[in-house]
Amino acid sequence: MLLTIIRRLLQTVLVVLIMSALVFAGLYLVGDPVAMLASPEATDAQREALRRSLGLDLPLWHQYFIFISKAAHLDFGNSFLTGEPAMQLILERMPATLELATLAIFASMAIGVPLGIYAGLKPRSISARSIMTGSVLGFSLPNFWVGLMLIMLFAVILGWFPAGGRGPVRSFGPIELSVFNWQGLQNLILPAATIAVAKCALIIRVTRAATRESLPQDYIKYARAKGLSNRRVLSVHLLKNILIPIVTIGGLEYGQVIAFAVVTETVFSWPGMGKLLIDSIITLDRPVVVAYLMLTVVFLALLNLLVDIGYTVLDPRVRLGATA
Amino acid sequence: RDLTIALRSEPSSMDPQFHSLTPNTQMSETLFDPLVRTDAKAQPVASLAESWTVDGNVWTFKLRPNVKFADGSPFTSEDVLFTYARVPLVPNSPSSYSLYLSAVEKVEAPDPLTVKITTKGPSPVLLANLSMVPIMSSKAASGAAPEGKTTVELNRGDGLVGTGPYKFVSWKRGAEIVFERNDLYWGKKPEWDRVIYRPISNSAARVAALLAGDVDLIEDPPTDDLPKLKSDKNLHVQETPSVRVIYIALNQGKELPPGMSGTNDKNPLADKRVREALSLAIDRQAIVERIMGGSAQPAGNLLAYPGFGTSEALSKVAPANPAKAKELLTAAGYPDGFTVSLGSPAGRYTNDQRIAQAVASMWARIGVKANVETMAPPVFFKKRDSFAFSTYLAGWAASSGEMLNPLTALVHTKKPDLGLGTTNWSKYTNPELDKLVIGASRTLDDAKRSEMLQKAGSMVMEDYGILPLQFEMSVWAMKKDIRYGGRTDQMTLAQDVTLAK
Amino acid sequence: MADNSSRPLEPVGTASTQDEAPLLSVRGLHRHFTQPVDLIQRAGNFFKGRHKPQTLHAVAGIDIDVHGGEVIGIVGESGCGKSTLGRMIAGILPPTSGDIAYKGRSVAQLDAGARREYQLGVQMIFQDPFSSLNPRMRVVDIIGEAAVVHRIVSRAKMEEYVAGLMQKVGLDPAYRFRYPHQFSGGQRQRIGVARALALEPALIVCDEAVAALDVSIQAQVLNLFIRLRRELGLTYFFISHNLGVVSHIADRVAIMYLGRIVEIADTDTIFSCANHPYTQALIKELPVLRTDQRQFDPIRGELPSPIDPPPGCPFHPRCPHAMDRCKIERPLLKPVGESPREYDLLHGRRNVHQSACHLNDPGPMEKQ
Amino acid sequence: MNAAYAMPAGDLLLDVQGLRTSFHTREGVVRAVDGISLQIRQGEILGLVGESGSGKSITGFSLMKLVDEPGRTQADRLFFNGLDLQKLSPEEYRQLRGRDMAMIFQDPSTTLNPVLRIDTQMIEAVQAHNRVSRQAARARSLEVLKKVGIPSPEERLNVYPHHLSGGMRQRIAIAIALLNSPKLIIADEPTTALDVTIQGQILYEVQKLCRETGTALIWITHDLAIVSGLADRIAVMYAGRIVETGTAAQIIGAAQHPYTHGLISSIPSVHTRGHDLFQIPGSTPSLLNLPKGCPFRTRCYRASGQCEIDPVLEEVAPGHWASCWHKGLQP
Amino acid sequence: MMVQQTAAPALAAHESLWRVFMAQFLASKLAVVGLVLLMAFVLLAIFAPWIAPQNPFDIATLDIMDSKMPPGSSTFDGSMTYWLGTDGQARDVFSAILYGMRTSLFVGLVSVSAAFLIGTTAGLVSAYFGGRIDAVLMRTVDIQLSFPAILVALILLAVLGKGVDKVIYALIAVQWAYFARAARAAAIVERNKEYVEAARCVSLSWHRILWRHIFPNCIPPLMVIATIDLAHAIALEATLSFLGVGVPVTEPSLGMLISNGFEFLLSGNYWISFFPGIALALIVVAINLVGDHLRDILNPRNEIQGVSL
Ligand SMILES: Nc1ncnc2c1ncn2[C@@H]1O[C@H](COP(=O)(O)OP(=O)(O)OP(=O)(O)O)[C@@H](O)[C@H]1O
Ligand SMILES: Nc1ncnc2c1ncn2[C@@H]1O[C@H](COP(=O)(O)OP(=O)(O)OP(=O)(O)O)[C@@H](O)[C@H]1O
Ligand SMILES: [Mg+2]
Ligand SMILES: [Mg+2]
Repeated sequence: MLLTIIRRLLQTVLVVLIMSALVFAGLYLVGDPVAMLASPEATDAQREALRRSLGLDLPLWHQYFIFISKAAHLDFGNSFLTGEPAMQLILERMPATLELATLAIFASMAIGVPLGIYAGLKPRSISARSIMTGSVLGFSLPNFWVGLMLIMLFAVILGWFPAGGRGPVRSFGPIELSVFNWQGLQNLILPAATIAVAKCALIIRVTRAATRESLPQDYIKYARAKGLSNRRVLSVHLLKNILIPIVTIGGLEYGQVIAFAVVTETVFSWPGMGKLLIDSIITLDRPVVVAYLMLTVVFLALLNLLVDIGYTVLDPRVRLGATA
Repeated sequence: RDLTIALRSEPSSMDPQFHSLTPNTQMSETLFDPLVRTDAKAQPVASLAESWTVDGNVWTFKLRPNVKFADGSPFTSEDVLFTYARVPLVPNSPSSYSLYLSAVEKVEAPDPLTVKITTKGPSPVLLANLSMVPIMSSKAASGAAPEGKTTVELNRGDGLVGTGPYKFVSWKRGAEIVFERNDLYWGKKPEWDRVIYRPISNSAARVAALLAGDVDLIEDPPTDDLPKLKSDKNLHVQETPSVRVIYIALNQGKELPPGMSGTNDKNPLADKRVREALSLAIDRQAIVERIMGGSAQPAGNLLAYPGFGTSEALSKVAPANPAKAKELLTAAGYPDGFTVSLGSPAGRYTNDQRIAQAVASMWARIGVKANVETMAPPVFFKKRDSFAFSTYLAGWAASSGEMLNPLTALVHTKKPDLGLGTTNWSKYTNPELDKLVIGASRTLDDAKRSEMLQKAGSMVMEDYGILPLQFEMSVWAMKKDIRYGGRTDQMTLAQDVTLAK
Repeated sequence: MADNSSRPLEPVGTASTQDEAPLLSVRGLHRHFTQPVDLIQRAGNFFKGRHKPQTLHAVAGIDIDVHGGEVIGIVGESGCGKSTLGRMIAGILPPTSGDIAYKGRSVAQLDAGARREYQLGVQMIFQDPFSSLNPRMRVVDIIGEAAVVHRIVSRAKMEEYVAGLMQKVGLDPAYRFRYPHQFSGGQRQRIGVARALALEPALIVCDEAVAALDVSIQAQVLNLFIRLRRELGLTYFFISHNLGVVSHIADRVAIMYLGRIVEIADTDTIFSCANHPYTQALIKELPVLRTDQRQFDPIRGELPSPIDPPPGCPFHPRCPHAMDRCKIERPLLKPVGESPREYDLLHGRRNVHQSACHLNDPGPMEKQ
Repeated sequence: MNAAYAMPAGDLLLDVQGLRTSFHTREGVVRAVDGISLQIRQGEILGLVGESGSGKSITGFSLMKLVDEPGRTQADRLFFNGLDLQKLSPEEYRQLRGRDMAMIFQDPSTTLNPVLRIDTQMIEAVQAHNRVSRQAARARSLEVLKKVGIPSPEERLNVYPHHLSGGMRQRIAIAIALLNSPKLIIADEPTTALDVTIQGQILYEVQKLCRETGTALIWITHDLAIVSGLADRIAVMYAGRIVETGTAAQIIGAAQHPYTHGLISSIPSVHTRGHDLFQIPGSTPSLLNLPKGCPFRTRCYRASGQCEIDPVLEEVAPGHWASCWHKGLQP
Repeated sequence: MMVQQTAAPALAAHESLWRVFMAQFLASKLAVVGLVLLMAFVLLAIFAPWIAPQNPFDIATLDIMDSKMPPGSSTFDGSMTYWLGTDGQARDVFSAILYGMRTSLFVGLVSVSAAFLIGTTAGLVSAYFGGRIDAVLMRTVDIQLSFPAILVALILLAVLGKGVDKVIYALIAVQWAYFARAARAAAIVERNKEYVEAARCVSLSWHRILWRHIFPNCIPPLMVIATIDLAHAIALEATLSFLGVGVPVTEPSLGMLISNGFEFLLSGNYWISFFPGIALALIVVAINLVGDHLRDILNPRNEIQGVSL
C-alpha cells in the first residue's frame, strides 16, 4: 500500500517533469510573453529590460532548469502578468472550482444513479428509453451551448438565478465557499447544472450498463433464492457491485471537472481555476500555466490513487498495487 | 446606494505603478489622483496640482492644499517625490510606468506645496504623461523593499492609500473588487457608498448579467446587442467616441511579403495606386452599420476629429468606389488582382474577425483575394512581429489623446531603440514625415505643433501608408436610473457615474 | 499374451523398435511464476525486508518421456500445474529451467528449421471449445490459416485441404464458411482438433480437451481421438482431471500433485495397484456407476497453495499415512513393485511403475 | 396420464405435475421444461440427470419461482409441503424461498456476492426469515458452518468469498442453504466446478446432512455416476421432459429408455479401455425446433415410424417409469 | 464409423456475421432512424456544393449589407431567398449549415478515425507486449490525458498555423489516448483467451496474432467509443471554436456557427445560432442512437447467443 503510494508519487513527479518541459516548449512556440505584456509604445530597451527581469532572455533550457530548481523548493515563480506567486493565484481560486465541481458531481450522481438503475432494470420501458435518449443529448451537446441556454432561460427570461459570477461567500479560514448561503448557492446552481447535465448523462449510462451487466449474474439470482426482499437485493447486492464502475468513472470525471472546467467557468464568469488557466494561456502567463498544470497532474494522480483505494474498499478482490 | 460595474477585463494589479493598462488605470484613477488629470475629452485639467507654470524645460506645480489621504495623513510634495522615485523600482513590471517619466530629468520639492520638474528637453506631452502616474502616499506605501510596499502587498490593499474619491476594501481575484467612499476626499462627494467591480470577460454574459439585473453598468456590450439594449426601456446606453482606431496595415517592403501570390514576385503594396485601390474598395460605412451596429465612425485619419493634431479635411471619409479602385489596380498593372493574406487577432478588438472578413469580401470585389488568417491574440502578435502577414488588421488607442502618439507608433520609420515606429510593422517609411513628427514632439507651442501634426497626418493619408477603418465608440450600458458620460480613453470611472436626474 | 489381444489400439504404423529414442523427452522441467520486485519495492526492502519476490512453482521438476504412438495421461487436481506442463511442451510457454528434447535433440539448441519442425510437430487442443476458437474467423480460416502461413498448402488449395480435414474429424465440409458460434460444443471441439491436425503434428497436447463436453458428446470426441490416433499414428499428451476419461484413453498415466509427478505407471497398473496414497484416494473418489447407495469417505483437506507448499512431501497434510519423515523430507520418484513387466521388456520401454512416497522405502523397522 | 402414475399422496413433500416453463423469444417459444412431474418424500434424494440444455436448471428455478424475465411457468399441480405454490403471493413465495426451499448453484465462484463478506451474506439470509438480532443470526451461521465441516468457521465469517477456495465456497453455499433448516434443497450441479477430491468431500457432507436432518434433496447433475451412489431415485431428462424415472438401482441396473442406455454406456472408465465408447449420435437438439413426437427419435438407435407419436410415461416396474415406444433393457 | 453430423438446426446455413449483425441492427427502430438521419446528414454534407444556394466559404459572394437578415428574406437584388436567414457576415445560414456540417463531420470523422488508428495500435501493442513498452505507452497516455484539450489545441494551432487540418491534428492529439486505453483494456482481456494461445501454438507471428486475431475482437468496444467520440469530437471542435482556437472563421463549422451566433441571441437574431444548433443536436443524437444500439448488439453477452438474439 505504502509502496504503491510512493510509486505513484514518483511516477507523478516524472509526469510533472515531462509535462512542464512540454508546456515550456509549447508556450515558447506559441508566442512571446513580452509582446503581450509590454505597452505597444515601449522602446526596445524597455522590452529588453522586461525580458531580462522576467528571465526570458536566457535560453529556454536554462529557464527550464531555473524553474525546476526553484520548483524543487516549492517556488513556482511569479505570474508575468500580476507579479504574484503563481501557485498562490491558483490556490486562491481553487475553492471556487472545488465547490462547483463537487456540487456538480454530487448532483449528477444523485440524479444519475437512480435513473440509471431504473433504466437498467426496465430497459424496454418507454420511460427508460426516454431517459437514455435524453442522456444522449446531455452527453454530447457542447457545454458552452448548454450553459448559454441555461443563462438565457433561467437568468434572462425567467430571472430565477443570476447570470454569472460567484456571489457572496462565507469564509472558513482561508477558504471561501458560497454553498452555505442562499444567494451564493443561487449563483452556484446554473454553472453546476451545466456541468451536471453532461456528467449526469455519463453516470446514467455507466449505471445502466453496470446494472444490465450485474442483473443476470448468479449472485443476484442467488440473493433472491435466499429469500431476500427485492429492496435488499437491489440496494445491497446490486448497488454495491455497480458502485465500482460508478465510483471509478465518477472519480475520474470529478478530476476532469476540477482540472478543466474552463468552458463553464468562462461562460458563467466563475472565478475558478479554469478561467484563470484560459486567461493565462491567452496572455502567455507561463508561470501560471505551468504551475496550474503541475497542480492538476498531482491532483489527478492523487484522485486516481483515491479512486484506486476506493476500489479496494468497494471491491475486496482488488488489491492496491496488485497490477503494477 | 452601491454601484456594481461589470468589467470587460480584470485589472492585473492594484499597484498603480505595475502595469500600464486601461483596466488597471481606471482603478488607480478612482483610488488615487495624479498631479494633473485628463478630462473626458483628453484635455489636461487640475487635480492634485492646482496650477502649473512652464519655463523651458522646467515645470513648476502648485499643489492643492489641505488634501488628505484616505488614512488621514496630509498630502505634500514629499508624496510626489516618493511616487515618481518609485516608478523605476517596481520589479517585473510588464509595462513600466517609466515610459511616462522618460522625459523627466529630475523632480524637486522646494516646499511642501510645490513640485518642480525638469525635463530632458521640450516635452509637450508631459502633462498627459503625468496624468498616468497617480500619487501614492509616501507614508503608507513605504516598506522594506526598495520600492517600498511591493506589488503583492498593494494587491492585498496594504499601503494602497490614495487621495481619490474611493478607497480600497477588498479584491477577490476573478470575482470582485470592492471600493467604498473616501470621506476625506477633497473634491465633490461621489455618489456611491460602495462600488463593486465584477470582471465578466464574456461579452454575452455581461449583457445577460445586466439584463438579469445583477449589475448596474457594463462596459463594452457587444455591438450586435446595441439595438436591443437601446430599445430596452429599463436600460440606457452611452456611446462615446474613443481614441481607438482600427486600421489595416499593408506590408510595403521591397521583398514579397508572406501570403502573397499572383504578383510576379513584386510587392504590389509598395505601389501607392494599389494601396489607394485597396482603401477605396473598403466600404467603411457598411462596416460601421452592419458590423459595428452603428457604434463607430468611419475613419479617414489615425485619430478622430477634433482630437489634437487632427485636420478637419480628413474628418470626411471618401465613399467606397470599387470601380475606381479597379481602374487604379489596372493602372498599376494588376487587372486581375492578386492574393494577399489578411491577419487579424481573434477577440482582441471589437468584432475584429468579422471586420477582417468583411474587408476581405470587399477586396474580393476588386479582384484582390485576401486569405483571412485569424488567431488567438498572442499568436497573432508573435506572427505580426515577424512580418508574417502581407496585410493585417489591428487597433491603436491614442492614449494621450493627440495625433503625435499614433504617428510616432504606427507610421514613423521603425527605430525601436528610440521608441519610434514601435508598432510600425508595415515597413512604411517617409523621411519627411519622420522629420515632422520629431519636430512636433519637441514643439511646445500648441498651435504650431497642431499644424505640424495635421500636416504629417495628411501626408500618411495621402500616401495610403496605413488604412484606417473606423474609430470605435466606447459603449456603456446601464440601468436607466444611472448615467455615465463616457470617456474617449474608454475608462470606466466610478466617480463619474451618477444617478439619472 | 491373451492380455495383449485386448489392445486393439496399438498404433498400426509406428511399431516401436527396441532402440527408438522417445519422441519427446522432458528433463528437470521447472516453471516459476514470479511477481517481479521493482526498484521501489527493493528500496522498501532496504528498510523492511518484506517484499521477497513471490514465486509460484507451477511446475517443479518433471521428468517424463513420451514415446511415439503412445497416449500419456496426466491427472491431477486443479492448479497442480498440468496445463503449465502442457503449454511448455507445446512450446507456448518457455520453461524456467530444464530441458525438452524433441526427437532426441534439445529444443533449446534447435536451428530454425528443426525448431519449426518441433513447433509444428507438437500441437495443442484446448479445454474450452468456446474461447479457444476466434469468434470472428470463419472455420475455414481457423483451420487453414496456419497451414497456409507455414506453406503446408498454397492459399488456393486451402479450402480443399480444410475440407479434407473437416471430413477427417467428422464435420460436414459444407459448414466451412460458418463462424464458431454456429456450432455446438462438440462440433467446436472437432474444429479445434482439425486446426491441430492441419499442421500434421506428431504429438498433440490435449489440455482438458473433453472436460467441457456433455457425457454423450464427450464419448463422440473421445472416439474421434482414438480413431485419429489409429489412422494417423498420433501421440497424445492427454491432460485431464477426470481419471475416468484418462483411464479410458491413456496407455500410461502420470499423477501430478503440486507441480510434481508423484506416480507414473501403465494405466492398468495404476488402477490395479496404485502405490501413492494420493493416487489411491483419487481412484477411490472416482464416481462410478453403481446400483447401491455409496458411503462417501473422502480425503480431508484441500490442495495447498503452490506459492507456499508444505515442506517435505507436499501431500503429507492430507495423507492418512503421514509420518514424521514426510514432513521433512520430500520423497523422490522411484521405481516400485516387482521387476518391469513382460510387456515392457518386450518393447524396451522404460515405463516402469514409479512413485514418490516414503512408504515404499524399507521402513526403519525393516532396516534393523 | 400424469395422475395415473402419481404416487399415493400423503407424505409427499413436493408434488409437481405437468410443470411447464417456456420462454417467449423473438425466434419462437422455447419450451425449456415441457410438462414434467416429480414427487419427493421427506428426506428423499432425487437425482435429476440430463444433458446440457435439457432443462434441469430451469426446473429448479421454476420450483423456486426464479425464472428470468421472458420465462413463464405453469403447472397442473404444484404442491409443496401441503401448500399450493401457484396460489402464493410474491411475498409469500419470497418467505418460502430460503426458508423451506433452498437452492445451491453450480458455480460457487459466482453465486456468492464478491463484494460482501461471508457473515453479511449469511446473516441477511437468517434475518430475511426470522426476526432475530444480528448476534443471534451470526451465532446461527457459526453453528451451521461447523455442521458442514468448515474448519475455523469464526475466521471464515469475516472474509470475502475470494479469500476462499472453490470447495470452501461451495460449503458456505450449502451452509447458507441449511441456515433456516429447509425441507427441500435443490442443488444445481454443485460439484461440477470442483475437483474430484473436493467433490467427494461435498458429497460426503451432503449425504451426512440429509440423513441427519431429514431434508429432501434434488441433486441436479449431468453425471450419472455421481448420483448413482447418492440418490434414492433418479429422473432422466431430455429436451425438457422426463424420459425415465425410477430408483437408482432400477435406472442404473435396468434402464429401459434408449437415451438412458446411451448415458450409461458413454461413461468412459478403465473398463471401457480399448473399446470405442458407445455414443449417442448427433448433438442436443435446439428446443426451438424439436422433432415431432419423441424428441429423442432423431438420435435413437431404436427409432421407428411409431416414434413420431408422442410417447407417454408408462410404469415398467413398481416406481419405474419410462416414456418410449421401444423401451427395453440395453442389449 | 460415425461421421454424419447434424448441425444445430437453429442455424440457417451460411449465415455470416455481417448478416447477423445487420439483422440485429435493423431490429431497433430507433437505431434505424438514427442511421437514416445520419446518412442523410452525411449525404447533405457531401453534396453541399450542389445543394447549397450559396457558397458561404467564398468571401467574394458575401455582401455585408445582407447580414443579419431574418429567415425568409431575399437578397438585395432579390435573386435569392435566405430561407434560414443570414448571419453577421451575410452568409446564408442554410448554406452555412450545409457547409458547416461538412466541416464538422469531416473534422469529426477524420480525427476519430486517425485517433482510432493511432490509439488502437498503441493500446494493442501495449497490451500484447506488456512490460516496458506498456509502461512507457501508458505513461504517455497519462500525460496526454492531464493536458487540457484547449492547451493542446492552442499550442498545435500556434505551431502549425490555423486551419481545418490543424484542428484535426489537435483533436487527434486529444483523443488518441482514450482509444489507447480502451484498446489496451479490451486487448488484455482478449490476450488471455485461449484462441490467442491457440494461434501462438500454431506459430503465427505476433503481428498476425495482434491484427488478425486480437484486433477484430476488440472492435466492438472500440466501435462504441468511436461513435461516442465522434459526437464528442464534433462538440469539442465547437468548443474550440467557442474559445477562439477552432477552424478558420472563413470556413465555419457548425460549432463555430453556433458560437458566433450566440452573440446575436440576446439581440433577437436567434436564427443565426438556433438552426445550426438544431443541426448539431440532430447529428449528435443520430450518432448516439446508432452508437447505443451498436453497443447493445456488440455486447459479448449477446455474442454467445449468436443468431438466437
Ligand atoms: N501466467 C501465470 N501467471 C501466474 N501464475 C500462473 C500462470 N499460469 C498458471 N499459474 C499458476 O500456476 C499453477 C498451475 O497452473 P495450471 O494452469 O498449470 O494448473 P492446472 O493443473 O492446469 O489446473 P486446472 O485443472 O485448473 O486447469 C496455478 O496455481 C496457477 O495459478
Ligand atoms: N432466458 C432464457 N431465454 C430463452 N431460453 C432460455 C432461457 N434460459 C434458459 N433457456 C433455455 O432453456 C433450456 C434449458 O436450460 P437449462 O439451464 O435448464 O439447462 P440445463 O439442463 O441446466 O443445462 P446445463 O447442464 O448446461 O446447466 C436451454 O435450452 C436454454 O437455451
Ligand atoms: Mg488447466
Ligand atoms: Mg444448468
